[in-house]
Parts: sequence; structure tokens; C-alpha cells
Amino acid sequence: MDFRLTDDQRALRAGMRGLLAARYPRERLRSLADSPGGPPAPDRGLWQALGEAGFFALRLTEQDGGAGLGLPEAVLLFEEAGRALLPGPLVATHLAAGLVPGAAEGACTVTALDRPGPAEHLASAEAVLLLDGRAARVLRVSPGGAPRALRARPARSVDSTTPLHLVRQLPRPPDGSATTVPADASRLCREAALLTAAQQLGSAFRTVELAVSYARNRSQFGRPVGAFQAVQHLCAEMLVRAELARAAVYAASLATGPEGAAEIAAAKLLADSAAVRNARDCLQVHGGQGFTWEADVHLHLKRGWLREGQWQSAAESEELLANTLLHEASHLPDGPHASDATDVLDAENVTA
Amino acid sequence: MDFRLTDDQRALRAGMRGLLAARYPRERLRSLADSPGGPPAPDRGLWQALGEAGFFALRLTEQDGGAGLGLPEAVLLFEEAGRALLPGPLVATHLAAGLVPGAAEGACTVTALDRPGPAEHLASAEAVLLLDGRAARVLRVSPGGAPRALRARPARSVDSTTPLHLVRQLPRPPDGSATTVPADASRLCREAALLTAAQQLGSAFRTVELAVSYARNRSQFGRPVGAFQAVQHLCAEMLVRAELARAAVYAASLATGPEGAAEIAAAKLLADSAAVRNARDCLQVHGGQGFTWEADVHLHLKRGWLREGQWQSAAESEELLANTLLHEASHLPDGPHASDATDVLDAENVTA
Amino acid sequence: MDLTFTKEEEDFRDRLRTWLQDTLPRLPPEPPADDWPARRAHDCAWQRALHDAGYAGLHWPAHAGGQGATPTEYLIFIEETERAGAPYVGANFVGLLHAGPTIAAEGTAAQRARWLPPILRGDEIWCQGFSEPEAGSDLASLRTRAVRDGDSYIVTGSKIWTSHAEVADWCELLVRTDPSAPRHRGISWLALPMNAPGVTVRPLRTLAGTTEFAEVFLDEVRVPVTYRVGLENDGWRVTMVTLSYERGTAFAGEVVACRRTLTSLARTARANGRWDDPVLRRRLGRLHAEFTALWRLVQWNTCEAAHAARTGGDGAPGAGASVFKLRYSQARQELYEAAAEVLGPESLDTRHEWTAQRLSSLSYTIAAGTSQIQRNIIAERILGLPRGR
Amino acid sequence: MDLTFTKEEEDFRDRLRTWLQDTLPRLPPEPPADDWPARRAHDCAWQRALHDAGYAGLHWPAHAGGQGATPTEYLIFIEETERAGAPYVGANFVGLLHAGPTIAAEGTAAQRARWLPPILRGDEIWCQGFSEPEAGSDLASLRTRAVRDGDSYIVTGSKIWTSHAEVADWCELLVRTDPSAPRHRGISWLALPMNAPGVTVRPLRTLAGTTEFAEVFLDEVRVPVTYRVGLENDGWRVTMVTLSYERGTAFAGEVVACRRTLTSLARTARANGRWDDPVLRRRLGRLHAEFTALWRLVQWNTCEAAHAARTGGDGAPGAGASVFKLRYSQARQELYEAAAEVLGPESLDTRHEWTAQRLSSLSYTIAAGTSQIQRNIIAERILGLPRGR
Repeated sequence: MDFRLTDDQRALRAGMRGLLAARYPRERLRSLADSPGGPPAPDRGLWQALGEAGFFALRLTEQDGGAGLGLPEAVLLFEEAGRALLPGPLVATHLAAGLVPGAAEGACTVTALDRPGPAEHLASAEAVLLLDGRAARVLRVSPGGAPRALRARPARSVDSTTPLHLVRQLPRPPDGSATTVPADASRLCREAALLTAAQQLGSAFRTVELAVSYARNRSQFGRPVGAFQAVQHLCAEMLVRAELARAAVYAASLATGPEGAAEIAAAKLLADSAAVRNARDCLQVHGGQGFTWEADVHLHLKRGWLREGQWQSAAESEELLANTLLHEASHLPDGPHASDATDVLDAENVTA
Repeated sequence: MDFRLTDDQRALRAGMRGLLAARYPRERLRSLADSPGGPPAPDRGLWQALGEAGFFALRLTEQDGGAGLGLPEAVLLFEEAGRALLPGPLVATHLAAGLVPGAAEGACTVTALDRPGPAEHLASAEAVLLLDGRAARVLRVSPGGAPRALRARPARSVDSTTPLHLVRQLPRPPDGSATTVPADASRLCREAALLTAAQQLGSAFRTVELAVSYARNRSQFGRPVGAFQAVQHLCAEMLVRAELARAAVYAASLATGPEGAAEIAAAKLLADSAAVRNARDCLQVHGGQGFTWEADVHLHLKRGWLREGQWQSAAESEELLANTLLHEASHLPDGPHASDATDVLDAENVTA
Repeated sequence: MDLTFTKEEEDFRDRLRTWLQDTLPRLPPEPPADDWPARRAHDCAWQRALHDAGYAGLHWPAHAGGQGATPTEYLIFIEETERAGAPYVGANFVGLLHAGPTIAAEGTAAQRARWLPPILRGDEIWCQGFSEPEAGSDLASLRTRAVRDGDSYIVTGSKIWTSHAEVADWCELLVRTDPSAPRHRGISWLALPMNAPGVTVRPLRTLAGTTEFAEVFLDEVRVPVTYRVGLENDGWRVTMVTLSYERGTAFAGEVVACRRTLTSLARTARANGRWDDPVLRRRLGRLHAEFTALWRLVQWNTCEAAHAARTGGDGAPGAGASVFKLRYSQARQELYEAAAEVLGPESLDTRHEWTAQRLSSLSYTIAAGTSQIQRNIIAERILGLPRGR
Repeated sequence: MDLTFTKEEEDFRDRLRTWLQDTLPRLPPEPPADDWPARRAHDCAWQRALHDAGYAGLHWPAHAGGQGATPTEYLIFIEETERAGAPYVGANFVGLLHAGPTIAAEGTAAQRARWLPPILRGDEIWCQGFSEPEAGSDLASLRTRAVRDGDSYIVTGSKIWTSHAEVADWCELLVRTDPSAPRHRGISWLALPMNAPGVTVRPLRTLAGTTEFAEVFLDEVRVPVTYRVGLENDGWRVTMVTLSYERGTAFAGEVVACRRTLTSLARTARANGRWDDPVLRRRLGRLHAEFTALWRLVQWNTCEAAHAARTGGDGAPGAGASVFKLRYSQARQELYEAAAEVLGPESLDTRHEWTAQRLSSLSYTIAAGTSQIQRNIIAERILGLPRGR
């Protein structure tokens, strides 16, 4: 057991951070957020650069043109993407690598849905991965509008760097427009939840940095606001949320077998909370500055709201985790800890 | 509209505080808490003094030997009782005044139940008020043990000043042991919830005082702990909870008509939260001292736990309040505020 | 303890309700959110209607041109106008609730005569120039300076978070007149004409994408000394009168609105099936308790203020208003979080009013004193804990 | 990132599991909670069994008589003993986890030879004399003073929150040896024989009604200078080594136990019908996520410690342990709040183990550094925020 990152993993992460710093610096994020026509489609040049860097093909075997790496490495890359608030249907295109031609190379964008609801970057996508059934399906679409089969309407997206459609209905299985592909939809859904959690994790750590940096530099009442216990303690709780989420997300990336679903649910639940609540607290630390468009914190909060509703809601994760508990309980041996004191008490003197 | 207390109400409250200071000082509370044989029965002398002061007969008409006062006055007295952590089946005996001979004068103690669950001071009571049906019933019992009809077993009470039985079953209505009395059980249940909320309110304000006093006097790191923002902010939130609960409890004591049930549910919900969470935070402010038996704060916490489960649980209050909302919604006129934007959006361009 | 109303109060409510029923249907539709001149015109027309019907400056004293209504009547006014869906106070907010009451309390007879009638008639709009980029929670550290030059001050500096600056005629401005004095001294209160040379307004974009606030830059702006309200260097005290108004009944109408929203949430949840989720339902139930209690707290504070007014106090809400502000700002955010839960994916569409409100609610724990500052006030001024350092 | 175990680690786990299966059924039943001599005997017998099987001082270095196991093996040991329901470390806690490691790290060869073997064999029990009535969170303000008198110190003062004081042989004691030095200097670490003249122990009753803690009064107690570990006035640094152990893997076994309790809660809720309440069910689901993550955090911290040990560090957990402690103490309280919800009225009966645990869990956000102190540590030492004043 060595939970820490290997040197290769550190190098991979550093490479991704370097790529994003060069191709997607903060000014780029800000200019996307300010796009006058609403959230723009993904930058095809950057998409291709990601493809060349192996972001999408990462987990394909080398003979399939991939890097032969696993979920832990994918999690590290998605954490970096979340940290930089990189927009685009990253998770879906990554999952589509090997299933949709061009996805692995970053030559096309793919979005995905597991049920009716919000679809990101639908109008610019070349394909939609449908994960509502047992087997995954691919719906090929022509970029430029939402596919009719989905009964989608465009939303004025709260996340100004992510165009959204609200999809009313997925095409029913025997539907000519969607083709079945050889992949287990529920596995892909779990992976999508995990990689989304990794993005939330990156965002959660980034808002800790933003809050700490602001608290160090902003002075009020003659000293840095970071010297006030109220601000210190907000920042401390932010770090705790992020660290706890990290332990859960990294561990879930290593989990195999049936308990994997529970680990992923825990990861999604904690990473969603960390992203949204950290952005929220970061905003509070920033005071009035946090309420302006110019501060980055609102972009994290809005992306966090979007991501927390994707793939696995809190309610679903909590129910799944509760059911896992019950399953464990039915396998619990009657050891010295397992006895429920209720039974002991119930056997006692009842005056009747 | 004058929400403030009248001079008479202030005098009434001051009288009760004076009575308790004289007859039930802190040393008395502490000696009860330390009783070697477990929680003791109510002090009959004090009970009679309360009776003489009109605590139980307060709301009976003058011709029935009462003071002809109302729920607002009763709430003030019960707030004082909660503040001093006065033990005994105060609510039930107060409700039984006029229904059970001797209750109004404090000559007997009466406990009450609206369902199977914890019954306080059952072994020493002369009667049990049964409020599970439409009409209230009275079960006369001989002090010294739990009545067989209730299938009760004694608990080792977490509140060391309140003896508890856990009752398994209430006698079914056509039961010779219980006599129907002319009182609406659901009204008595609402009044019980309100008066219990008033006790929680008194406790919530008392723990604010305890926390503030400790924070002023205890020094750490060369200054009073109350000068640390972390402690200041705990205390501030405690006061907010208590003030909000007070507004709700006092208003509920004035509410008449159908909306009264919702006001009482709000009062119980907020007063329970205020009592339990304030005791909890007060304990934290006290640090290690708060974890000792000698500090009073644990007595407030434990009493708060007991009271929050009595008469109306949080789940019941919340469901009642939710249903009231729905009822209001069905009566809401379609004014400019009432339109739900969902409808507006749904009518928009759906691409299908 | 009495929450019933007198005959006079009930009559007042009936008359108001009748007037609202007659008047509101005749109002023009609300203008677009980003058309400031149209919004000014709309808000001023509403204020003029109130004025003509005898409701302008309802709770202002008679010597200031007000109606001298009791706090209870004022609360009835807020409740009824909000319930009837009347226009918000909007562009008249600062004039009616900050600058006006300050001038009424601290201005000279001439100042009252010059500035108060146009506020009440809806002829002139005021904005507020208190906050500065470097002085947020620490308002007393403001740096905008005013140097005396004959009969004028020469004012230089910048202000932030100024609502309606683009369409305002006047700005109630805090300036530093004595840089050598301790922080809370050396501040003065000036009425700044917004059309004076040297005043530049730049809209400030909020995270909601809206521009209801602006930055105001002041470059050697000349303001006559006669436009100063109160004594030179006494502006901090003068301001506190204003601020305490802001923390009082100013939120009463919003509590009424929140209660309506909560009811709408229940209706929407019932319609879209989310009502079947007990977690959400109980959350709405608890919010119902919170807002019920917050409304009772408004009534409590109003009665306290009425009593203070009767017994010679100034009727301004005291530090207890911090209790209300702290809890209300949090509850409002929780309300719109619950709304997002009710809406589900629809909440990601900013065209939904509740989503816009969810975003704007984020400012509530920051504006007019952050929650952290409110807790300090409660701890030190109400509970008497030692000053934090 | 690798959470699988090596062949050696799996072998270690198998051997341990087999030994536990053989040994635990032969242990005598647990003595009553308030019979301290019996509890001491019970805990010592268990420690002796561990010693004889080669598991005593598993993670202590070989030069201290330990087994030199890796942190991973130590974690496996904690997990397996807890899962098997083995006795808690109990009365041996301070010896094995505080005083012993301190002596191992800072003691002389003679001190190690005198004190460590009896700890490992379960022959001698240690208790801790750090906290004082006036020095709680502010440990460095301790007042118990030790005055040098020839070859001895004369120690006078009082200590509080001392576990197992009634049955301990030794007390690791912090005393002030230089009253004129700055707070953190002038402190020394002494081994106090509990049977020395002048030592009085008075049980301290907790809010749970239990007496697992005591106050220790020291009235001119003579302690040989040779019983000092580390240099005179260097006790603060010596202590920090000990404290950092306390904030590390010490809670690992409890996390395993909490996970078991959570499973029992689910089973009980299913049996008594409360499982049908989605609010409670989702609450248990979220706690499952929390404790899963806390266990992963334990593993993370263990691997960091193992790495530090391999690369020459001391293997003591760093400030990151505050992250774990802060969240764990809160989660433990939430767990037993949820337990009360599952039990319903039964939770009012203190005979229920979960009710007793609910009460004792209240100390977790206070003991070993309050949550407020932990947040300060995280803010200042990890995040690098300026020192609060």
C-alpha cells in the first residue's frame, strides 16, 4: 500500500497543469466568460491539443493508440481540468474514446446523457453518448443545433462558459438514430461520476487557494482579513472539505469490484459538497469583491452547481450508500460489537 | 398591536423568577442531579407552593379558582421554569387543572402521554392524562409504581433530574381504568407542545447567559476567551436562535384559529433547536469544564433532548408546516408574484 | 402581548387595500431590468402616485413633510403593498430610507425644505456614496477626501456599490474632512449633485451579470459647504442614524415576499412531483417556521421601535436589528437553495426568476455589514463580550 | 497510488487474524466500567498476551524494544484487532502511545531500559499530567512548578483530565522549571512515580457520570533529576513529539469502530422501522461517505508517515493530522446523533451503549485541542494565513 502519487503520476499532473497554463490561462477563461453571444463552443484547437496530449485516449491500450493508463491517472488530469475550470464535454469525450471515431484524438466533441436533464455543449457536439440503458448507445448528430430526437430546448446557462440544453426525452431503445456500442452503460456512468467528482475536487482546492490569497492580501481594520479568526476558520473548513474529498476521490479511482460503486458515490457526494460549499465560503471571504463579475469565484460556484446535478445527485449517492450499509449489515457477524443494546434492554423488566 | 409584555405580564414573570430563586436555587438543582438513588420524585412542598402561586390554575376562570389568564401568561411562567430547569410533570399537571381534582392546587402530580413513548415522573404521579384519542382521558394510578395498563418499563434516565418510563402501549379506549374528561385532546396536545417549547426557550436563553459569563471570566492565551472571534460568534449565533425562538413562541401563544397549529409547530421546532443547539454550543464554549458533571450545561442539554422528543418531534412539525404551505398555495391568488416562471419557460421553443 | 390591530389600524389597512386595488391595475408594465431611465421613470411615477394619495413618507415626521404614521401603520403599509404586488421602492430607496431620514433628523430647516419634498414627490432620486474599494466592512477607513476651499469642498476619491448612480440626482456622500483625526472622527456628510463636473459613473457588473451597482469616481468635485448635513467632522454619527434605518424595517417587505415565494415553491413542487421527497418537503417546512418567526421578529422590533418613539427615543431600531439581519440573510439564501432543489435542472437556466434570486441572494450575507460583522456587533454590543482584537 | 497490500503485508494480516481467532475466545470477560483495578488487570493481561505473541510495540523502533513494523503493518494491526473485537488499548494508552514513544525518541539508554520493557510487557501503567485547571487549550501556560533541590525536583501544582490515574505507576508530567523564561521555554518533562509522597488523586466526574478522568494534586513531591527526559527547559519540544502521536493514527481504530456502529445503526433502523424514513436513511448514507473518506484519510496519512520514515523523517504525523482530527471529532458526534434518531425514545436510556457514546462523544471537539484550536493550526500552519491576534 502506497496511497501517495508515483513519480510518473506527479509528472503527468505537472504536464497537464503546464499544458493548461499555456493553452488556457486565466485571461482565456475570463474572455470566454465574457463572450457576448453567450457560452461559446469548445475551442477546437485546445481540444486537439488535449487529444495530442493523450487526455482522451489515456485509458485506451497502447495498441489502440492510448497510453494504457487507468482511472487514477484520469482522475489526476480531470482534477487539473476542474482546477482551471476548463469548459467542454471533457468527461463524455473521454468516455467516448474508442467508441466514437475521432474522440480519442480530440478531433470531435461528444456529450452524454444518462437521463433527461441538462446536456452541456449539445449544439456543437458531433455525437451524444446515451447511457440510460444497459448497453451504451451513440447518437450521431450534425453540429449546429440540438438533435430533434432529444426534444431539447436551449437554456440561458447559469454557467457562462458552458452552453446548456435541457433535454426532455431520450430516444427509446429501438430507435434508428442511436447505435449500440460495446460498452457497459452503468460502468461508464460510474466513471463519469468519478471523473466529474475529480473536476469538483480540483475546483474545491482552487477556491481554497483563492480565499487564502485574498485573505492574505486584503486589509480591513488595519490588518489582513486572514488574521481574523472568523476568516481563518472559514478557510480551515474549506481545506478540510477538500482534503476529505481528495481521499475519497483518489481511493474511488483505485476501487475495483462491487464496493466500487459505494466508493464512487462517496467521492461524488463529498467532492460536490466540497466544490459548492468551498466556492460559497470563498465568496464570503472575498466580501463585496466576491459578488463582482470580475472575481473568478462565481465561475467556480456556478460550475459546481452544474456538476453536482450531473451523473449522480446527492440524493442518489446517499441512498446508494445507505443501501450498501444495509447490505453490509446483513453480512455482519454477531461479534462483541455487533450486538444491539436495544435487544438487551427489550429483554428487561417490562411491568406488564 | 403591541407585541411587548404588559406591565402585568412582567410582574408575573418576575414573581415566578423570585419564587424559583427562593424555592429552587441552583444548589437544589445540583443536589437533585446528584441524588444517589437516581432521579427523585417532584418535591411536594415546592409543588404545593407552585399551586398556591397559581402556576397550575393560571388559566382556569376565577370562579373555578383560577386567575383567568391565558396562554401568553402561561408561556412566561413555563419559560421561567425552563430557565431554572425545574423538574416535574409541569405541563401535564397544568393541563390537568380542572380535569383532575387536586391538580390546580398542586396537591397532586399528573403526567401525560399522547402515544407510547417516554413518560416522565410516572411512578410518583396520581394520574395520567391520555391524549391519544379525540377526547382526553384520565387514568388514575396509585403512586409508587408504573400502572400496569401502560406496559411501561423504567429507563435509566439520561436526564438525572427526570425519572422516565418507556411506555409500550396506551389502554385502548373502551378501557375501564381510564375515564373520559370533557376536553379536546388535540387542543391539549397543541398546548402541551407550546408550553414545552416555552421551557426550551427558557433553557436556550439560560445557556446563552452561562456561555457569556464563562467567556467573560475564563482566560486563555492571556485574554478572556470571549475576546476570541470564534467564541464570540458561537455566542452570537446562540442569541439569534433564542431570539428567533422567542418571537415564534410568544406569537404562537397569541394565535387563535386554524393557523394556530402551524404557529405552534414553528414554535416547537425553533425552540427545540435553540435549546439543544445552544446547550451544545455552550458546552463547547466551556471547553473541558463543560464536559464535567459540575457544570450545569449538561443538565440543559439532556433536558433539551428529552423535551425535543415530547409532544411534537421535528419531523412532525416540519411535515405539518409543509402541509400548511401547500394549503396556502391552493388559496394563493394568481397575482404578479404567484406566476411560476417554470410555466413561462416550458412554453418556449422546444426543438422537437 | 397583543398582535391584534386597533380599529384605526384596521381602517388604515382597509383604505390602503382599496386604493391599491384601484391603482395597481392602472400602472404601466414594469420596464426591462437594464433600462435605467425607464426604471427611474417607472419608480418615480409610483412614488408620485403614493404622494398624491397621501402615502408618501408615511413614517416620516410631520415637520419633514411625512404623515407621522406609527411604526405599526408603516408595517401594515409594507405588508399590504407587498401582498398586492405593488412596485418596489426601487430608485427611491436611498432617498426614502437613508438620505431623507438623515436630512429630516440632522438637516437645517432650509435643507429639509430643499431636499425632502422632491424625494416625497418622486421628483429627485438619491444614491449612496459610502463604501469604497479599500473600505468595505471597515467603512470608517474611507479615504475620499474633501478639502475646504472658501464656500466649497473639493472632493476627490472613489465610491463603490452605488445603486442607481446612473439616474440619480443626488448622492449622500461620506468624505474625510480631517485626515489627522481618529478614524471615526474627521468624516463629514455631504449632498453631492450627481451632475457636478468631475463626477464619473461606471457600472459595476455583479456575478449575476446585472449592473444595478456602479462605481463613482470623484475628481476634484466642488460641493458647496451649505450641502453639508450636520457639523463638519460629525458625519460618522450622522451616518449611524441612516445605517440603523437600513438595518431595521427595510427588510420587512422582503420577508413578506419570501413567504410568498415559499408558498409558490410548495405549489411548484407539488406540480412537478418533487413534493413526494420528504427530505425536500421537511426542508420547506422548516423554512416556513423560519420565515414565520422572522416576520414575528419584524413585528417585535416594530413594537419596540414604536415604544421608543412614544417614550422619546428616535424610533430607530437598535443593535437587535443585527439579530434579524444575520438570520434573515442566511434564511433568504436557504430559501433559494431550496428553490433550486425544487426546480431541479431548470434551476440552471437564469431566465428563471428563482435562479436570478439565488444569485442575488449571495450578496445578503455581505452587503450592509457581513455576517461576520453582525456577529461581532451582537457579541460585543448586545452580549457585552470583551472587544475582539 | 496503490491501496493493495504486498505479499508480506498480507502474510502479516493472516498470521495476526489467526492469532486473534485463537486468542480472543480465551480472554476473560470485560470487567465493570468502574472497577479500575480489574480494568487495569484486564488491560495488562491483554498487553502481556500481545507481548508474548510478538505484537507489543509493533511500530516502535527496535532500539526501543519494538518490532519495527512499517506504518502499513501497524495500520493492519489496528484494523484487524478492532474488527475482531479485541480489547482496547485501555490503561496502556499513555504508555504505548505517548510516554513510551517520547522516551524512545528522547530518553537516554538507561531511561529506555528502565521504562520501556515494562510498558511493552504490560507490567507498568502510565498516565498523563499535561493539562491544568487554568491551562486548557493554552497548554503552555501551565503553572505546576518544579524547583531543583540537589538531585531532585520538588514539584507542586495540580493536573486535570488524567486518565487511569488511580491505577497508574507513572505519570508523564510537564512542569515549569524556569518561571522567568518565555511561556514555551522553561518547561521540563518528568517521569513521576505515582506512589511518591505528596501525590493525591481525586476522580473527576464527567457529564456522562463516569470517572475515567482524575485530578492529580502534587504537594512538594520529590522527583529525582534522573527521571527528567530531555534537557531541562526543553520539555515543550519533547512534548510536541508525544502530542503529534496523539493526533495521528491514535484514532484509526475508532474509525473502524465507527464504521461498524454505522452498520449496526442500519440494521437496527431496519428492524425498528425507522429505515423507512428517507431523511434518516440519507443521513446514514452521508455518514457512510464521511467515514469511508476518513478511513482513506487515515491510510493517506499513514503512507505519508511511512514515506517520511523511509526518507529519514521521524514518521510522526504532521499538521495534516489536524485536518483529520477536526473532521473526525465532528463526524463522531454526528454518528451518535444519528444513533439517537435511530433509537427514538430508547435513546433517553443511558443503559444503551449508543447513548453512553453520544455523551462521551461530546468531549471529542474539546479534548486534545478544541476544534477552534485545530482550525487555527490549519489556517496558520498549513494555509499560511497571518497569525490571529
